[in-house]
Amino acid sequence: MSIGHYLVLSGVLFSIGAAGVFLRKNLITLLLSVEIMLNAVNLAFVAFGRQFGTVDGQIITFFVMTVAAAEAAVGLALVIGLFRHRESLNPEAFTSLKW
Amino acid sequence: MGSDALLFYIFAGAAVLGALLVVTQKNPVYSVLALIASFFGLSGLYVLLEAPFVAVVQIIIYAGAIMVLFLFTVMLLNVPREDAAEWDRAHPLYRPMAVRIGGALAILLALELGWALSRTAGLGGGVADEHPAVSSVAELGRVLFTDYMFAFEVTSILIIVAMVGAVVLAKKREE
Amino acid sequence: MNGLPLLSIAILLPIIGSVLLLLVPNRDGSKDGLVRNLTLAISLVTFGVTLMLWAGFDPSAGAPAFQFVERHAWIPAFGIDYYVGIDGLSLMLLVLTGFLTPLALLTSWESVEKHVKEFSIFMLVLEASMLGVFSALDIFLFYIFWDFVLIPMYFLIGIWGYDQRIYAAVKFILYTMAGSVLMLVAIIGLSWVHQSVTGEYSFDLLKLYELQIPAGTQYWMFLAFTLAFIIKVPLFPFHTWLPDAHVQAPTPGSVILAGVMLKMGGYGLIRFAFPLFPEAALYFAPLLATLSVIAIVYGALVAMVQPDMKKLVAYSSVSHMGFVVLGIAAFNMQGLQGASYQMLAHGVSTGGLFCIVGMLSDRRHTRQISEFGGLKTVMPRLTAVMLILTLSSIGLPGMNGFIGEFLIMLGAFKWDPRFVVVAALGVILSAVYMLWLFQRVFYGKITNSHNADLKDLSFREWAIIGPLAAVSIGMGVVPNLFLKPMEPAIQRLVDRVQAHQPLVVEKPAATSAIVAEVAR
Amino acid sequence: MLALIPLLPFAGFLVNATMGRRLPKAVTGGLASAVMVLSFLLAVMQVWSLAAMPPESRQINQTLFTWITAGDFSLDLALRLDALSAVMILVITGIGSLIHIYSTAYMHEETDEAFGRFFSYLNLFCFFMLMLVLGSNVLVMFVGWEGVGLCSYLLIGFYYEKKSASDAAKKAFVVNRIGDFAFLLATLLLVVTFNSLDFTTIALAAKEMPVEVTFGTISLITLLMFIGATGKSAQIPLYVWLPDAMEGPTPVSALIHAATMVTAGVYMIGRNAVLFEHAPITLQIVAVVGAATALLAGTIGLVQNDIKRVLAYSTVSQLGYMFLAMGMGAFGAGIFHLMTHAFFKACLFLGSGAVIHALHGEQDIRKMGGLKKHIPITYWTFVIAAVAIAGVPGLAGFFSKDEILFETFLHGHQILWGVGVLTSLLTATYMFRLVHLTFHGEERFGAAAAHGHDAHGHAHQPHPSHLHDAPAPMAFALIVLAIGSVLAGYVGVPHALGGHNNLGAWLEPAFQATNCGQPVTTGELAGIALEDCLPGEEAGAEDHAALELSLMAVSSLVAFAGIGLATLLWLKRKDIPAQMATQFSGVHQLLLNKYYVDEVYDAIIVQPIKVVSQEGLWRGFDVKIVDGAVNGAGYFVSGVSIILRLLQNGSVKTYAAAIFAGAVTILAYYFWR
Amino acid sequence: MISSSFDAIIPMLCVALAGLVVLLAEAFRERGEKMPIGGLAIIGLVGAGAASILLWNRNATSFGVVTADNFSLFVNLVLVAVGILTVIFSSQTVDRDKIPAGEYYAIMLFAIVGMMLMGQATDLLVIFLALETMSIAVYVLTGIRREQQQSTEAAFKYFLLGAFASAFFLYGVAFIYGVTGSTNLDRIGSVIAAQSMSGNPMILLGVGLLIVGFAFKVAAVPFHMWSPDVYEGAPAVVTGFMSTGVKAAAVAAFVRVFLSSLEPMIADWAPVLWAIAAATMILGTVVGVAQTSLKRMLAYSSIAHGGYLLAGLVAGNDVGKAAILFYLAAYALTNLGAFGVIALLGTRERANDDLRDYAGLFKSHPALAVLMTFFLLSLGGFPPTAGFIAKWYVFSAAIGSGYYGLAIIGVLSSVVSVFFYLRIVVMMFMTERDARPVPAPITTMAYVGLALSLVGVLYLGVLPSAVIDFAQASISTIF
Repeated sequence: MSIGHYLVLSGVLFSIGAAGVFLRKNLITLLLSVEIMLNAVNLAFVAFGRQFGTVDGQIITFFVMTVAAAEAAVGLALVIGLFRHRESLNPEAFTSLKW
Repeated sequence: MGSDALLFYIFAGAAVLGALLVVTQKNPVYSVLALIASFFGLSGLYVLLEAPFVAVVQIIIYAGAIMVLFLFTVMLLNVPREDAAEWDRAHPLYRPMAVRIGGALAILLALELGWALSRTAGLGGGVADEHPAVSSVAELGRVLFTDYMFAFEVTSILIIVAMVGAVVLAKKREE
Repeated sequence: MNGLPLLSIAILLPIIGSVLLLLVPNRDGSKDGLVRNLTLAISLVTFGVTLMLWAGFDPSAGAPAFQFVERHAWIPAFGIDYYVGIDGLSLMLLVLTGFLTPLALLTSWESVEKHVKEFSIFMLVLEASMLGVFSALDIFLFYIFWDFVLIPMYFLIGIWGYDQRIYAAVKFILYTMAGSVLMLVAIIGLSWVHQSVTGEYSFDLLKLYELQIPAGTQYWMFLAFTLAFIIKVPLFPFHTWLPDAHVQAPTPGSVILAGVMLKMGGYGLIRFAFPLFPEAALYFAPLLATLSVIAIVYGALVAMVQPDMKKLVAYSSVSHMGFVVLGIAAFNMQGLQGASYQMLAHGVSTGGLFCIVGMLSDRRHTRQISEFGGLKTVMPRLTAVMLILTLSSIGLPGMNGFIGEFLIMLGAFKWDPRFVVVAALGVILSAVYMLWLFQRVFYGKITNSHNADLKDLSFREWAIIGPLAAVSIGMGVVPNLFLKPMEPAIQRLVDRVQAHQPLVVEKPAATSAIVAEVAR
Repeated sequence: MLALIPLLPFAGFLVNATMGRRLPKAVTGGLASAVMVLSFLLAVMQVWSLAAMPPESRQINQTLFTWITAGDFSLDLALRLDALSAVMILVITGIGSLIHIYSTAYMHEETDEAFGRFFSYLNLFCFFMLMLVLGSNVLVMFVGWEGVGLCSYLLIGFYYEKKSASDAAKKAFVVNRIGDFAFLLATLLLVVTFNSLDFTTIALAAKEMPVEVTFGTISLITLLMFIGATGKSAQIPLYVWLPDAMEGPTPVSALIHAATMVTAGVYMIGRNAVLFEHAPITLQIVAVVGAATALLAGTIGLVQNDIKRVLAYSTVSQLGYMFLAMGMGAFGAGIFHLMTHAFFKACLFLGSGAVIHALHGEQDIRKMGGLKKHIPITYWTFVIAAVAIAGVPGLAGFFSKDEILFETFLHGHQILWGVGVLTSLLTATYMFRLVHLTFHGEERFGAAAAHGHDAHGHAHQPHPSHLHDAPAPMAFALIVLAIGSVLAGYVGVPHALGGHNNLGAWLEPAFQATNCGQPVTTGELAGIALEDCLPGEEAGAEDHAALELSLMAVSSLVAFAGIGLATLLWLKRKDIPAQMATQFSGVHQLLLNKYYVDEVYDAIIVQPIKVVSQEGLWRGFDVKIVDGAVNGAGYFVSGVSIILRLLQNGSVKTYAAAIFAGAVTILAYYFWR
Repeated sequence: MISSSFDAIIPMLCVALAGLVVLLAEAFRERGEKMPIGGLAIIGLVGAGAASILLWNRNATSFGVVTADNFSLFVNLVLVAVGILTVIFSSQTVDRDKIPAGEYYAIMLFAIVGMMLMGQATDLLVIFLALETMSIAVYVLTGIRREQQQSTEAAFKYFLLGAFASAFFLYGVAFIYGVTGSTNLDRIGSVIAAQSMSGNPMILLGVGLLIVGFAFKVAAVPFHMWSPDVYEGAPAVVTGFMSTGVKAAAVAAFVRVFLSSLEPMIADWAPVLWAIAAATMILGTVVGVAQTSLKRMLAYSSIAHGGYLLAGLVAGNDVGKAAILFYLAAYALTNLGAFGVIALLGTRERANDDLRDYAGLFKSHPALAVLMTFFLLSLGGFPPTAGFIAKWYVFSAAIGSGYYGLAIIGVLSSVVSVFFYLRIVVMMFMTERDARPVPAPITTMAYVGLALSLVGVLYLGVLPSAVIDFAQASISTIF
C-alpha cells in the first residue's frame, strides 16, 4: 500500500473526528471525537515513520497517547464537574458565558 | 490486489466505520464501544505498517485503559441519551447551523487534504519500498530513552499536572 | 545662566511640582488653599523660567538656529534622544504657555471646588507636556509629548467639566488621537527612510530635514502629519470636537485648550509637516488654504448664531485658527510670521475671552447669551475688559489680532489673492458675531433680575484678565517685540521649503502605490 | 512734537477712562477740553512752522518706531504733517475743542460715570482721528480709520441701555467693516504692487506709472479704497449706518458724524490723489456715486421729521458732494468743502443739540416751532449755518460748493453738474424746512413734549416758560462755529471773484505727484490729465472766469429758490406739503422710509445669512453632517461591535466551528491561491 | 544524542522543583495549618530568574531539544515576572476564594514550566508536549473554582477547544515530519532551506495547521472565540496569568518555529498571518467596545494585543523579533496589573467586574483607581507607559518591512480600543458611586505587587533603552 493510502485514510478519520465535534450533543462524544482526531494523526505519524524506516513515528505516537490520556483525565473531570452543576451533558446547556 | 491491500481495506474500513459510528450514535456507551472497535482497526493498520508494539499499545493502553476511563465516566454519570434541553432551542443562531457548518467543513477539510495529497509527488510508492522497517522493541526503547529522553521526562510533568488537576477538579472538597 | 539646562528645568518644574503636590495630604480638601498657592507658585516660577529663556535667547540672524539645546541619548538603539532646543518660534510659544498657565490656574480658584489637588496636578502635567511639545527636536520625543497632552486634558474635561463632559472628553481624546496615530505611522516611516538612506535610525528633526524623500512617500507622509495637525488646529471639517470640548471643559481647561493646545497644530505644521515634506507641502498648500478660508467664513457664520457664549467663542477659534493655517499654507515670510503671531495673539485674546465667559458663568451658572443683557450697568469694569478682548478678537488695528491677520493676509495675498478675498470676509463676520455677542450680553437694560446684583471684577479676576488685556494691546502696539525673535527661525523654514518645487503627482500612480503598500 | 498732538487727547482718554468715574465733572470735562485746546494750539504751531517751509518741501515727519517687520515687509509707526493733514488737524483739533467745550454743558446732567466715559471716548476719538490724518503710511492711517470706527461705535452706543442705540452702534461698526474689507484688500494690493505702504513712496512710484486707460491694478486699488471710503463716509451703498448713528449724543453727531470721521473717506482719496489720478475709471465711479448719494440723501432729507436725521441725511448728501469733487480730480475743492462743511454742519448739529437740550430731549420737528424767541442764540447761529449750507453767496458753503459744481461742469460732466445743482436746491429746501418747522411758526412743543423722548434720562417735564437758551459753553461753541461758517469760505475765494484760492494753492503740493512729463494721448482722458498738470492758478483763472461766474449765479439762484420754496411750503402754505404727501403718498412713503434700503438689506443679506448660518450651516451641516459623520463613525463601530459580539454565542460548538473554518480557510488559501 | 549538559533546563528545573515541593508541603500539611506556600513558589521563580540571568549569552543546549539562548531566556524572565506577580496577587484571592492553595500553586508552577519549555524547545514534539503541559495546567487553573458553574464551564470550553486545536497542531507536526523526516527545528530548517518547498502541498498543510495551533493559543481571530468566555469565567488572577503567560509562551514558540526553521517560507505564511493579525486587531478592539464586563473587555483587548504581537511576527525582521520580546514584557506587566486590580476588587461571591462596579472607584479606592488608570493607559498605548513604546516598536517593525497597511490598521484599532479603556476611566473618576459590595481589605502585599507592575510599566515607558537593548541582544544570538 502506498503512503498516500494511509494519509488519505488519516485525513478521512481526522475529518470524521472533527465533524463529530459538531454532530453530537453530548460532551463525552465530543471528547471521543477529539480522540479520533488524535488517532488519525497517530496513523499519519506511524505511516511516515514506516516510510522513513525509523522509529521516530512510532515513538511520537506514544507521546500522543500519553497526552491523550492526560487530556482524557482532565476532560472527564471537567465533564463530571459540569454535570454536577446542571445535570446535563448537552454542551448547549453551558452557555452562561457569552457575548 | 494483494493480501496487504485486502487487509488494509478491511482494517481501514473498520476504523472508518467505527469512527462514523462514534459520531452518529446517540448513546455515549455505544460511541465508546464503537471507538474501541475503530481502535482495533487502527491497531491492525499499525501491524500492516510493521509497528507491532504500537499496535499492542494501542489496544492495551488506548482501547484498554483510556476508553475504560471514558466508559467508567459514562456509567458514573448515567446519562444514556442526549437530552434536548430547552436551552437547545433557545439558540436560534446555533442549532442547525453548527451541525451543517461542521459537516460541510469536515467534507471540505477531507477534500482539501485529499486534494493536497493528490498533488504531492512521491506518495504513490509503497510505504515499505524505500527503507526496511524498524520494529524491534529494543531499538524502540533505545531511541526512546536516548533521543526522546527529555520528551519522556516532560511527560512526567504532564502526567503530574493531569493527575493533580483531575483530582482538584473532581474530588469532593472539604468545605 | 548658560550652565543651567533652563529648558529642561522649564519642562521638569511642573512635573516636580506635581510630585510635590502628591505629597500634600488633602483627602478632605482641607489643604485646598495650600495646594492652590503652591500650584500657582510653581507655574509662576515656570513662567519666570520661560522669561529667562527669552532673556537669554539670541535673536540675531547669525545666532545658532536652536538655542538652549540639550541632548541626551535616550533609546540609542533607534537614535532616539532626549533632544530639546528652541528657536524663536518655540520660544514664543513657550512663553505663551508659561504665561497662560498661571492665569488659567487662577481662574480655577472659584470654578473648581472638588479634587483641587488632582486638578492642580493635571494642570501642571499638562503644562509640562505642552512645553515639551514646543521644545522637542527629536520627533519621537515630540510625539510622546504630543500624545501625552491628551491625557491631562481628558481628565480636566471629564472630571471638572459641565453636564456633557464625558461625551466631550471622550470625543476630544478619540478624535485627536485618531488623527495623530497616523502621524505616528509616518514618523516611524520617516525613521526607516532615514535608515535606508544613511544606514542608521534617527528621529533627529534636523537630520530628517536633510532627507530627500521620494515623492510618493512624501505625499502620504505629509497627509498623515497634516491630518494630525489640522485636527488639532482644528481646521474645517475636522473641527467638531472643539465646540464640545470647549463648552464642556472647565474654564481653565478652555483657556489652555484655546490658548495653547490649538497652537500645537499650527506649530506642528510649521515645524514638521511643511519643512519635512516641502514638495508635498507645496502641492497640498492650495488645498489647505481652501479649507482654511472655508474655516474662516464657516466658523464665523456658525459662531454668529450660537446661543451659548462658550460655543460662540469656540467657533470663533475655528475661524481665527483658519487664518493661521492660511498663513502657513502661503509659507512665505509674511504668511508664516503672521501665522505664528496670530497663534500668540489668539492664545491671549481667546484665552481672555474664555476667562470672561468663565467669570460670567461662575456668577450665573449659565452660558446662554439670552440669560444675560445689560451687564454693563452692573459690571462696567468687566465690560471694559471684555470690550478690549472683543476688539482684539475682531482684529482692530492696534490690537494683537490685527497684526497677525494682516500679515497672514499679506503673505497669502502675495501667494494667491483669491484666498484672501474670501478670508477677508472673516474681518466683517468677526465684527458681526463678536459685537452682537457684546451687545446682547452687555448692552441693553437688565431684563433678568438675576443679573441685577452681579459683582464686578474681584481683585483675583483683575489679576487674571488685566494682564491678558494689557498684553492684547501691547502686542498690537509693539508687535516687533514678538516678531523679531521669530524672524530668523521663520526665515530658515521659509528658505528650506521655498527651495523646492511643488511635487508633481500623478494621482492614480500614487494611489495605486499606496494600495499596493497597504495590500502587502 | 508732532506725536504730542494725538498723544495729548490720548492722555486725556487714559485719565478719564481710569479715573473719570471718580472725578467731578468739572475736572473730567475740563481736562478733556484742555487737552484738546492744547492739542489745537500745538497743531497751530506745527502748521505755522509748516507754512514757513517752502511749498515743495512742506513736510514734517516723525518716526516713532518700527512697527511691524516680516521678511521684506517693514512698516514704521510714523507720523507726517503736510499741507493736507495740516488742514485736517486744524479742523479736528479746532472743532474738536469747541465740541468738547460744548459737551461740558450739554452732557452735564449725565451721571459722573457716564460723563467721564463720554469724555474719555471723545478724547480717544480725537486721538484716533489725528492718527488717521497724521499717519504716514496706509496702515497707521488704518489704525486711525478703525479706531475712529470703534469710538463711533462706543459713542453711538453711549446710551447702551437703549436697544436702538446699541443696534445702531453695531450697525455702524459692521457696515464700516464691510468697507474695511475692501480697504484691507486695497492695502494688500498696494503692498504687492509697490512693496510699500508709505504714502510718499507710493505716490512717487505711482507717478512713474502710466495712467490706466483700461481697468488695471491701480484702478482696482483705488476702487477698493473707495469702497472703503463709502463705508466710513456713508456713501451708496454703505450710507445706511449714518442716519441711525444719530442715536448717539448730539455733540458726537456733530464731531464724528458730521465734521471729522465721516470725512475720512474724502481725506483718504485726497491722500492718495496720485493713485486716483492714475485711475480715471475709478474717479468716474467716485463722481457718479458721490452725485447719486448727494441726490438720494437730499430727497430723503426732505421728508424726515427728526431734527438730527434731517441733518444726518444732509451730511450724507454733502459728503456726496465732496466725493463728486474728488471724482472730478478736484481734490482741493473736495477738501475745501470738507472744511467748510465741518464748520456749518457742526454748528447745525450743535444747534440742534441746543434745541434738544432746551426741549429736554425732544427731537421731532413736528413738535417744535416758534422756538426763535425762546432760544435766540441757538436760532441765529443755526440760521447762519443753514444759510451757509444752502449756498447763499458770501458764506462758506457757497464758495466750496461752487468750486465743486464749477469743476464738474468744467470737466464736461453736465449731467453730474445738473444733479449737483438739483441737490443744492434740495439742500436749501430741506434746511429751511428744518429752520421753519423748528424755529418759526406756531409753538407745538408744550404738551406734546411731555410724552416725548426721554433720551437723556431727564426727569422733569419741559415747559415753554422754562425753555432756556444754550448755556455759556454751548453758546460759545455755537457762536464760534457760526462765525466759522461765515468766514471759512474766504480761505478759498476763487480767482473768478478776485480771490486767490489760498487753500487750493496751499493744498496743491499735497496732491502734486502727477506725472506731468508724460502727456496722456488717449482721447477724452487727456483732458483730465492735462488739466491737473497745469498749475491751478493758470488753469481756470482766465479762460473760465466767465463760466465760473455764470455757474455761480445759477447756484446762487438755486439757493435762494430753495429757501423760498421752503418758506412757501412750510411757513406760508402748509397745506401744500400735506396735500402732496397724500397725493404722492407712494413717493412720500418711499422717501419717508428711506427707499426701504434698510429693509432690503435686511431681507436679502442679513436674514438669509442668519437663517443659512443657523439652520443650514450650524444645525444642518455642522451638527448633522460633519459631527454626524464623527458620531456616526462611533455609532458604526458600536453597531458593528454589538453585531459581532452576537457571534460569541456561548456555544462551544460555534467556537469550534470558527476554529475549523479558520483552518479550512487557511488551507484553502494555500491550495487555491 | 544525550547532551551531558543540564544547563539549559535549570530554570525549568527550579520551577518544577518548586512545584513538587509545594505539592509535598501540601501533602504533609496539617489540617488548618498555614504555610507560606506562595513564598516557596516565589523562591523557585526567583531561582529560575537567577538561572536565566546566569545562562545569559551562554547558548546552552540540553538533550538536543532544549536551548537556553538569549531569546528564550528573555521569555523566561518575562514568565518569571508573570509568575511572581501572579503569586503575589493570588496570595489574597486564594484565601478569600477558598482555593486549595497547594494544588493551585503547584499547577501554576507546572504551567510556568510548560511555558518556559515552549520558549526553549527546539523540537516540534517537545513544543507540543510543553504546549499540552501548559494547557492542561491552565485548564485546571481556569476551573479551579469548581463550585462556580462559570469557572467550570470556562475550563471545559477551554479544554475542549484546546484539545481540538492541539489535534490540528499535531496534524501539522505530522505533515512537517512527513516531509522533512524530523521534528527537530534545526533539521527541518535545513531541509526546507535546502530545497524550495513552497510548491509542496504537504509542507503547506503542515504550516497551515501549525498556524492554527499557535494562533489558537495566541487567541488570534478566528481562533480566538474561547478567550472571552474563558477569561471571564476564570478567576481574575488566573485570567491575568493566562492572558500574559500563555500568550508569551505561545508567541515565543510561534516566533521560534516560524522565524527559524520556517523562515525560508516567509512568503507563504506571511500573507496568512497578515490577514490574521489584521483581523485580530480589528475584531479584538471593535467587539471590545460593546462589553460591559471588565474581564471580558480586557479579554477582547488581549485578543487585540495578540494581533499587535502577530504584526511584529509578520514583519519578520530583527526589529520585529526584538519588538515582540519587548511587547511581551510590557504587555505582561500591564495586563497583570490590570487583572490584579480586578482580582483585588472581587469578593468570594461576586467577581465585581461589571463596568458599573467601578463607578466612583476613585472615591473609595483612590490608589487602585490611579493604578488601574496607568495600566489602562498603557494598554491603550499612551506615553509615557510601556504600552506606547511597545506599540511603537512593533509598528516600527511592520513599517520597516513595508507593511504600512498593517501598521495603519494597528494604530487605528488602538484608537478604538482607547474608547473602551477610557470607559473604565470614566467610571472610576467621572461617575458617582453606586452601592457595591465592599471587597475585602487589600493587603500590603497586593499593593506591593501592583506597585511593582506600575514601576515596571513606567520604567519600560520612560527608560526603555535598557530593555530594548536587552531584547535586541536576545535575538542576535539565534535565528
